[in-house]
Amino acid sequence: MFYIYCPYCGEHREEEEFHPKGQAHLSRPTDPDACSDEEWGDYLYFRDNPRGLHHEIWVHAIGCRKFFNATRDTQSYEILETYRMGDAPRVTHFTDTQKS
Amino acid sequence: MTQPNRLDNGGRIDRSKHLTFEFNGRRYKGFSGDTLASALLANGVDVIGRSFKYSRPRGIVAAGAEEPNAVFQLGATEATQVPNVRATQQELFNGLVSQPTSGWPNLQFDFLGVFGSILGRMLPPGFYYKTFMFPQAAWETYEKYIRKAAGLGRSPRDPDVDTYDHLNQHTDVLIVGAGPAGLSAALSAARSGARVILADEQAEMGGALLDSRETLNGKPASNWVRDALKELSGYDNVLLLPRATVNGYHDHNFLTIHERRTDHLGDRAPANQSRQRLHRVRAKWVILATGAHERPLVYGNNDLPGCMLASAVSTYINRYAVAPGRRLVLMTTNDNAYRAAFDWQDAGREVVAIVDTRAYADGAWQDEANRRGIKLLKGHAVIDAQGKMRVTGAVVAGLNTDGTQLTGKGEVLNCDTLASSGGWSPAVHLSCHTGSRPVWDDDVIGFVPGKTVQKQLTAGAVTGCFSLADCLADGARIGAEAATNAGFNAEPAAAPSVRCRPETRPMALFCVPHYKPNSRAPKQFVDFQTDVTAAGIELATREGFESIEHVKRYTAMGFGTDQGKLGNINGMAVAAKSLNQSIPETGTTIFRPNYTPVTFGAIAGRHCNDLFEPKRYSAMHEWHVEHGALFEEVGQWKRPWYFPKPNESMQQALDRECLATRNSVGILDASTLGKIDIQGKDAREFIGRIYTNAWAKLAVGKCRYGLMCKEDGMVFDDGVTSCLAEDHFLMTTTTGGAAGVLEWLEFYHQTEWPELEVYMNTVTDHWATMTIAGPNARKLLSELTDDIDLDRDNFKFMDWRQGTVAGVPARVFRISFTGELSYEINVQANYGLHVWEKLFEHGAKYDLTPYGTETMHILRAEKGFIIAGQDTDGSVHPYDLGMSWAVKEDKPFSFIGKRGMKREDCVRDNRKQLVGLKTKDPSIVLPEGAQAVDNPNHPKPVPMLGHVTSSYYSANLGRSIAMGVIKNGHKRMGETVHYPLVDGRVVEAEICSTIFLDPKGERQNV
Amino acid sequence: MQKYSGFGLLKHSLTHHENWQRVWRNPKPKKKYDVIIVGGGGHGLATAYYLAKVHNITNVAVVEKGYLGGGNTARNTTIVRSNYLWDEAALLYEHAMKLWEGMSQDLNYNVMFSQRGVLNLGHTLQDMRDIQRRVNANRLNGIDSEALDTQGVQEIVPILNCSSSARYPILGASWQPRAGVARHDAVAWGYARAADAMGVDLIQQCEVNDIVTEDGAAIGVNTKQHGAIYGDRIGCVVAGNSGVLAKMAGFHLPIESHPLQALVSEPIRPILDTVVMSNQVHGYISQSDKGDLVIGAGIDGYNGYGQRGSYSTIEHTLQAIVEMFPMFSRVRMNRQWGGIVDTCPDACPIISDTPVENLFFNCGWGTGGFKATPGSGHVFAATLAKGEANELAKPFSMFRFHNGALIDEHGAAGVAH
Amino acid sequence: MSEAINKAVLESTQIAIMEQLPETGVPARSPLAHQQQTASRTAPENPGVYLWESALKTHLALRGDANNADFANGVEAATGLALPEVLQSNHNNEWALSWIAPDEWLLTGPGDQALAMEMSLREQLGGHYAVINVGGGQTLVRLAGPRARSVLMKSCPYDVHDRNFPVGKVVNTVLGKSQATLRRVGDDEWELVVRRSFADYIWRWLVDASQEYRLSLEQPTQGASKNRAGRLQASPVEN
Ligand SMILES: Cc1cc2nc3c(=O)[nH]c(=O)nc-3n(C[C@H](O)[C@H](O)[C@H](O)COP(=O)(O)OP(=O)(O)OC[C@H]3O[C@@H](n4cnc5c(N)ncnc54)[C@H](O)[C@@H]3O)c2cc1C
Ligand SMILES: NC(=O)c1ccc[n+]([C@@H]2O[C@H](COP(=O)([O-])OP(=O)(O)OC[C@H]3O[C@@H](n4cnc5c(N)ncnc54)[C@H](O)[C@@H]3O)[C@@H](O)[C@H]2O)c1
Ligand SMILES: Cc1cc2nc3c(=O)[nH]c(=O)nc-3n(C[C@H](O)[C@H](O)[C@H](O)COP(=O)(O)O)c2cc1C
Ligand SMILES: [Zn+2]
Repeated sequence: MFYIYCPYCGEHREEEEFHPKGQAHLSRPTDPDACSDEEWGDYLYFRDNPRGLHHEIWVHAIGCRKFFNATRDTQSYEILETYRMGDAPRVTHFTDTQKS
Repeated sequence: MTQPNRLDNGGRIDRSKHLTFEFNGRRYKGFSGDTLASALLANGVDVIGRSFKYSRPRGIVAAGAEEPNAVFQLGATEATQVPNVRATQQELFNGLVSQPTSGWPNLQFDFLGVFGSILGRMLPPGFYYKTFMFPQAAWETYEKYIRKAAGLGRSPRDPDVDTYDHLNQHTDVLIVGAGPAGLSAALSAARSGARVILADEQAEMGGALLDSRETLNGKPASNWVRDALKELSGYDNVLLLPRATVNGYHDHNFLTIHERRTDHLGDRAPANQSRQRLHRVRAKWVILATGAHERPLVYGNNDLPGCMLASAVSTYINRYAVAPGRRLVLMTTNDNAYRAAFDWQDAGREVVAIVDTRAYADGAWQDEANRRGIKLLKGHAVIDAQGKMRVTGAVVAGLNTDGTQLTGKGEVLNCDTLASSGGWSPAVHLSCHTGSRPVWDDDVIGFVPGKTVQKQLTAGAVTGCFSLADCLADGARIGAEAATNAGFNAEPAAAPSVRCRPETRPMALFCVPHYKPNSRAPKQFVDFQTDVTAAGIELATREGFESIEHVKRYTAMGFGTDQGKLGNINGMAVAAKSLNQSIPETGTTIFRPNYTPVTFGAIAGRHCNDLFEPKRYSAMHEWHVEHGALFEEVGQWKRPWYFPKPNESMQQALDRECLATRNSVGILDASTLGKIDIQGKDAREFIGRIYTNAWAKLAVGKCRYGLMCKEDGMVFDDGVTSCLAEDHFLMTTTTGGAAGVLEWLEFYHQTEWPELEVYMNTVTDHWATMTIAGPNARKLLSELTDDIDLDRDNFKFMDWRQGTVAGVPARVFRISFTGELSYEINVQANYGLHVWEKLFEHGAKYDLTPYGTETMHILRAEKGFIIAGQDTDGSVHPYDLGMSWAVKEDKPFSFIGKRGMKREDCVRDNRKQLVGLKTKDPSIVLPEGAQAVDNPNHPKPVPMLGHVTSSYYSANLGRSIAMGVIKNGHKRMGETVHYPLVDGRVVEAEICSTIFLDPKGERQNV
Repeated sequence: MQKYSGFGLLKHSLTHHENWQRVWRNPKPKKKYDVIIVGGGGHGLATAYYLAKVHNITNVAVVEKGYLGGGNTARNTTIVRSNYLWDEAALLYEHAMKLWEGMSQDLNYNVMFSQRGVLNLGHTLQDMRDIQRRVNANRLNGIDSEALDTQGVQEIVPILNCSSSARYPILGASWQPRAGVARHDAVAWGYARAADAMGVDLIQQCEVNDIVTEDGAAIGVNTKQHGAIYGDRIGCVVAGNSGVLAKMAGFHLPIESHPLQALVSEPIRPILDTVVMSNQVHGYISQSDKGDLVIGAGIDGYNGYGQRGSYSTIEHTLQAIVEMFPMFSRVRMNRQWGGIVDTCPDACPIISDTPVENLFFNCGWGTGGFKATPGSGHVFAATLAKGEANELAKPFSMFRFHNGALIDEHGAAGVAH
Repeated sequence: MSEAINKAVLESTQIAIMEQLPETGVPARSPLAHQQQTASRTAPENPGVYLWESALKTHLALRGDANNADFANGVEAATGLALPEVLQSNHNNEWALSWIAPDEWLLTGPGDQALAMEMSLREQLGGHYAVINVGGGQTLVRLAGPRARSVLMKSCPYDVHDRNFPVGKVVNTVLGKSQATLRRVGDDEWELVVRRSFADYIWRWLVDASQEYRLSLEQPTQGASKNRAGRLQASPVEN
């Protein structure tokens, strides 16, 4: 049961208020019509699915209705940061103490 | 009815409060303060159950959560039955009714027991994998008998009469366990002002101090407990929760506490009180002060009634004033257990001997034993218990120094109680729930909590710190640390002084060797509840089940309702030895919630019955109920399905509703459709990207139907969107799709196109929507409005207008899902019922007929309109639906779904396409879901063409109509397909246009 | 292989069970195999078994990072059925069902496959349409399947709350009588034992941490404990860890790994004889031969490799169970746990070649692959033996996510099972 | 009347605005009217919880950019209330303005003022903003009394303790299996914004949760709910 810091509400909230929305930082191809089937399929379905650090989107569905990003360890479930849409993650690899 | 084992003095029971209870059909007496177990022991009840596999007689072993045997059926009425209640944790109340959960025909003479001893030899672990295979068909029969033996207690057959609830807690420090460590921690943390919750599973707080012989500050330990609790209950930042088991430790310091509020009061909870409560706690810091469980030693016939944990003996004497026997033999690997013998002696009973497995034991405890004149056999062990229904003797033999071999011949000591202690296993369970693995500590001779990412601290015996003084100091220090971590200024509370008696190093011994190999020795039980023996574990490892997880799964060790609290470590030790490896190499199995079992009802809380899930109602709901509507579930909404009149069949009602609408005027409550208000200068652009069709030119005052696809090109929602003003649109969605669509829009806006200036808000609930449809719709509406020009040319199909209807400002949309002249009237929902009733007042003369979703479906099907989710299933794109008109390929922005529907598989031939279907026999209504085939005589598997998505009897057309998907259907117009039905009939149908009625759309354009 | 039978049990009991053979060896890995199977779950072990048995390929290693059958095979709710909607899936699962029906005898290991029937409840009109659609498709595909009305449901499960005043009244169900449950661990062990007997090396406690490639083709695996092991063909059958293995080989999969939880009650006397599943109320339940109620529901929405999920899922699940079976309110939950399920966007598996030559994947079974264990192993063995997908496996290529030929079984898999 | 105004504003804002209230005597039915009718009116002695609907108010959703001074000033000019900070509310005798999201606020006030307020907002505001009348779609439920907080603890996962939830704070959170926007309006009094279609569920949920605390379905008389002493002594399970 996660306790998630909403970067818009500025406080931690219970997981029940949020919905996970999958991998973050996948942007829609600017010219979809120019994509091959393979490229479009990759965009639609193929994911990093890492065991470890994962940048992912959540929405504060029962709260401020804002989408935001989180960096979470998919093994320990630790959330290392949350950040607003459009921002870049600060945590992009494990430090020694975080390795699980 | 005396209580033969009750002591005259002492204990924490209230001798002035007599209680009567029932066990196994007999009535007994006990006192307030007893547990069911202590009361049974007081009454001298030895055999309380039969073992699961071998049906051996069993007695009470422990005094707490680790008890494996005393697991009973509770409940005086059918509705209040509770299976598998652990008697050691059930407080006694007056009128308590309990039954053993095993043993047939009775506990004393057990039929299976006789067989068990013979058949038992044929039941090694995993025996069922090795047999019952032949002949193949016989398994079903075998299984019936195997199943008969399944289970302990039984489920009630009646619904629960009690209620349960949840309480969401937030705290700075949650302390689990109110023994010396937990209490000290609570004092330190509470004094800092931090919010503190202290939870303990027992009725009384104090943990080990409640049966301790030690003194704190020179006074009985219980005095200190009393004072600590008094102080703590004075703080309003502290919540004390007795009878509250922390049963699960989840991520990010979320823990659940199972509080039994009324189980000690009676069979049923008092009125207005929930029986049990689940506290859902989010803690900044958690302190585990859960103590340790004593390990019994494993020896032959160690499951005989009368074999007990040493500490349990002390607990029964000191807390409950029960000496569970007359003549005690104590076997121990450590000094601490000596107190059981001393307590026994102080209770006036005979200690036959202390059998200490350590030849080297020579300190204060041994001195005291000698002083007390107790026979002390050092370097010895009990290898076998004797007796049939209860211990009558213990076979004692010499043991070598590393505990691997017996020395000399065995001697029989007569006794009726055989207590053992193999040391203490820290109660690490909770620390493991979020994935941390415990680590072996050679000094502790046990596993201690491992590294964790949770904000967790540990104090007391759970860390392997077993001296009371250390537990107190540790608790105080950790309590302060937790509060400090949570942002408070905290100091460790001063620890009381304890008279400390030094202890000699304990011995690491788990399973006492026997003269015979374990496979031939008398059964040495490791896990009582699942009847797992040392020999069974050895057999598993010999067969190749070498991982401890395999051992667990092959033997079922630790699978019981006690989750192996008593036996697991011993089992691991046996496995380790058999595999010739160390215990840490062998490792533990995984501890998972629950610490002790939790009532389903408590986990469900108040989300039951009427409150299981919201029922959503429109503003006109009461009217529908009053007018006899039957309801359909759509999402969480209750929508009128149809409005039968008395004695009307469903079909008759539908025919009536359909005809009334087509011939005069019908009315539908359409309030549940999702409505999204979209404002902003980029609203139009935004909508154009979301929908597949064109929006650039939709003028103010106009409405348009749109299809929404996912990026894969498949339709997922549809609806009409109206241009309210240049920068203002009202989008409607399907009822079930409303929330999903809004989130979808927000997702694209917030993550992909934040630069678009647009705001979206739900107004679903704000507007009550009623659709009047039928040739008389205009006439009816004209009676209720004088400020809307209803002229057919001024207020055209797909226009909307603002005005007043029945005195209420309204937006009226001339859109139609029925193909009739139709108006959707939207008014602020607080006035919905008023307008609805006014429409009926004026509608009577037109026989205004309310219709529900079913008639709506029929009417739209006559027109070939789709229902997203019924005629589509996520694998259908607009072209499959024959709706190319709703796709605008040349919009400048590549709208959502455009690229998806161009993928290779989406443009191939032979896709399933939506078509109309006319049965050859017009009276046959194809079942929805029927599958079309070309050749019904084809052997199975029969190639299928597609299924019927919508199918009805159309009273207007006097025949059945249907829609369905057919492979390549658009090119197969006029062809015949066959529908083989479940009942054996084959229905022929002709593929046709989906539009059955008024193909030119004249009816809606009048 | 020592033959198991009742007579054998009797014989061994006379010698105090001291002489049972090992169920499998504990071999050191050879340098090179014809086929390496990564992942010793039910599917991997079944693959090895059928490679040996059907294709005579016995120079095979199964490399397992933990203990055999310890992944999702150890933690599933053991529901076996074949009433899938789309032809491709239905034929594959029915192929598995047929193998289930003779599995105990084939393996000489009683997997306790118990055909006690599965009910999929319908609570809405759309549920009922979907049920009809599926039942009709099943029957034409030769799969036993019936649609029941409320009364029919009540007759099969008298203790089910079929009241019309329930929050979501039960309108009916689909019913597959041949469906049921099996003893999950036994399936893994039975395959392992039989494969071992034919010469397959089962290598436990051996984690693959890299795929060894040469000229774009896979030639082996690197392992944490035993270094490189070479093989002509490599089949990855690692369920929730498929993404991790794919990454080692340098490509992505259309798979996300989610926690899926399950729980059991304390053992109680037999009271529920069939499997009951509900998408709408969202939970499913059966009672094992030990007496515990085995219960599950849906995945947690986030990616997770923790073998645990969020408590709210457990709450929702039990709310659903109490809603369907109000008398279970006083029964108690003994244990909960989680697995890592490999979910595919269309809720169908991937049995496929990959961008890397000689490397094959069998994954994406998500919440419902236990039932497919024998079928999956059977077709994957054929795929590995021939180097290309066999007929039944063909539609399940990973490349369907490029061309769009998805097989959407969400309807069938709406609630995890 | 509305015709002319609507036109004018419509032209300047490109937004459709309408008077949504009937002019005369048309009966309005609030989302909880049926519950009010059926509820037993006999209040228990010394109630622990009071529950009532504050029906038929104006509810306007306000969207805009808080960082845009024009927007903030405009809102203040129209409402007399400063734009509240994150998770805060401001109120005067008539109106309350609550933070809902970084770009959304909820303005509640007298039931007959929706259009007038919307107009005056629109007069004050410019640029990218939105005003949405949502008054038919939601209602206000008031919860008061010494055990009101316990009822919320049973219902919402959010921390409603004094230290985390002072008077004036606003939080949108889960309530049962629905949701509500909670605003703490007094020591022992809370206002819940709930959606119309869920109102019946939420009402029954709250009634059920209050069962053990003696529930009154009347508004407390002045002072009754402000009894802090009563509150402290009566909370064995609060923290
Ligand atoms: C709670 C739950 C309930 C379920 N209920 C059902 C149900 O009722 N019916 C049903 O049909 N299905 C069900 N399933 C799904 C089913 O369990 C799985 O689809 C199926 O067991 C998958 O089998 P497998 O052999 O592919 O995977 P697994 O059993 O997970 O085996 C994969 C193996 O690969 C190993 N591995 C991973 N990475 C490596 C590596 N790098 N090197 C070496 N080895 C590695 C793992 O240790 C594991 O043993 C359920 C799943 C869960 C979690
Ligand atoms: N000398 C020895 O060999 C030895 C060994 C073990 C313990 N001890 C003595 O035992 C005491 C240990 O003190 P302590 O405070 O660490 O432990 P404790 O055993 O006194 O208290 C632990 C408390 O936690 C409760 N508890 C455990 N799990 C729980 C859960 N999940 N939820 C709620 N409550 C739970 C228990 O019921 C118990 O009341 C000391 O007095 C110590 O001297 C001595
Ligand atoms: C069908 C099934 C039934 C189970 N029954 C029990 C049970 O009766 N008692 C028990 O403790 N665990 C039971 N388990 C759970 C296992 O103990 C274990 O939690 C699960 O296999 C996951 O493994 P792990 O907890 O070691 O990660 C059962 C598991 C399954 C799949
Ligand atoms: Zn937020």
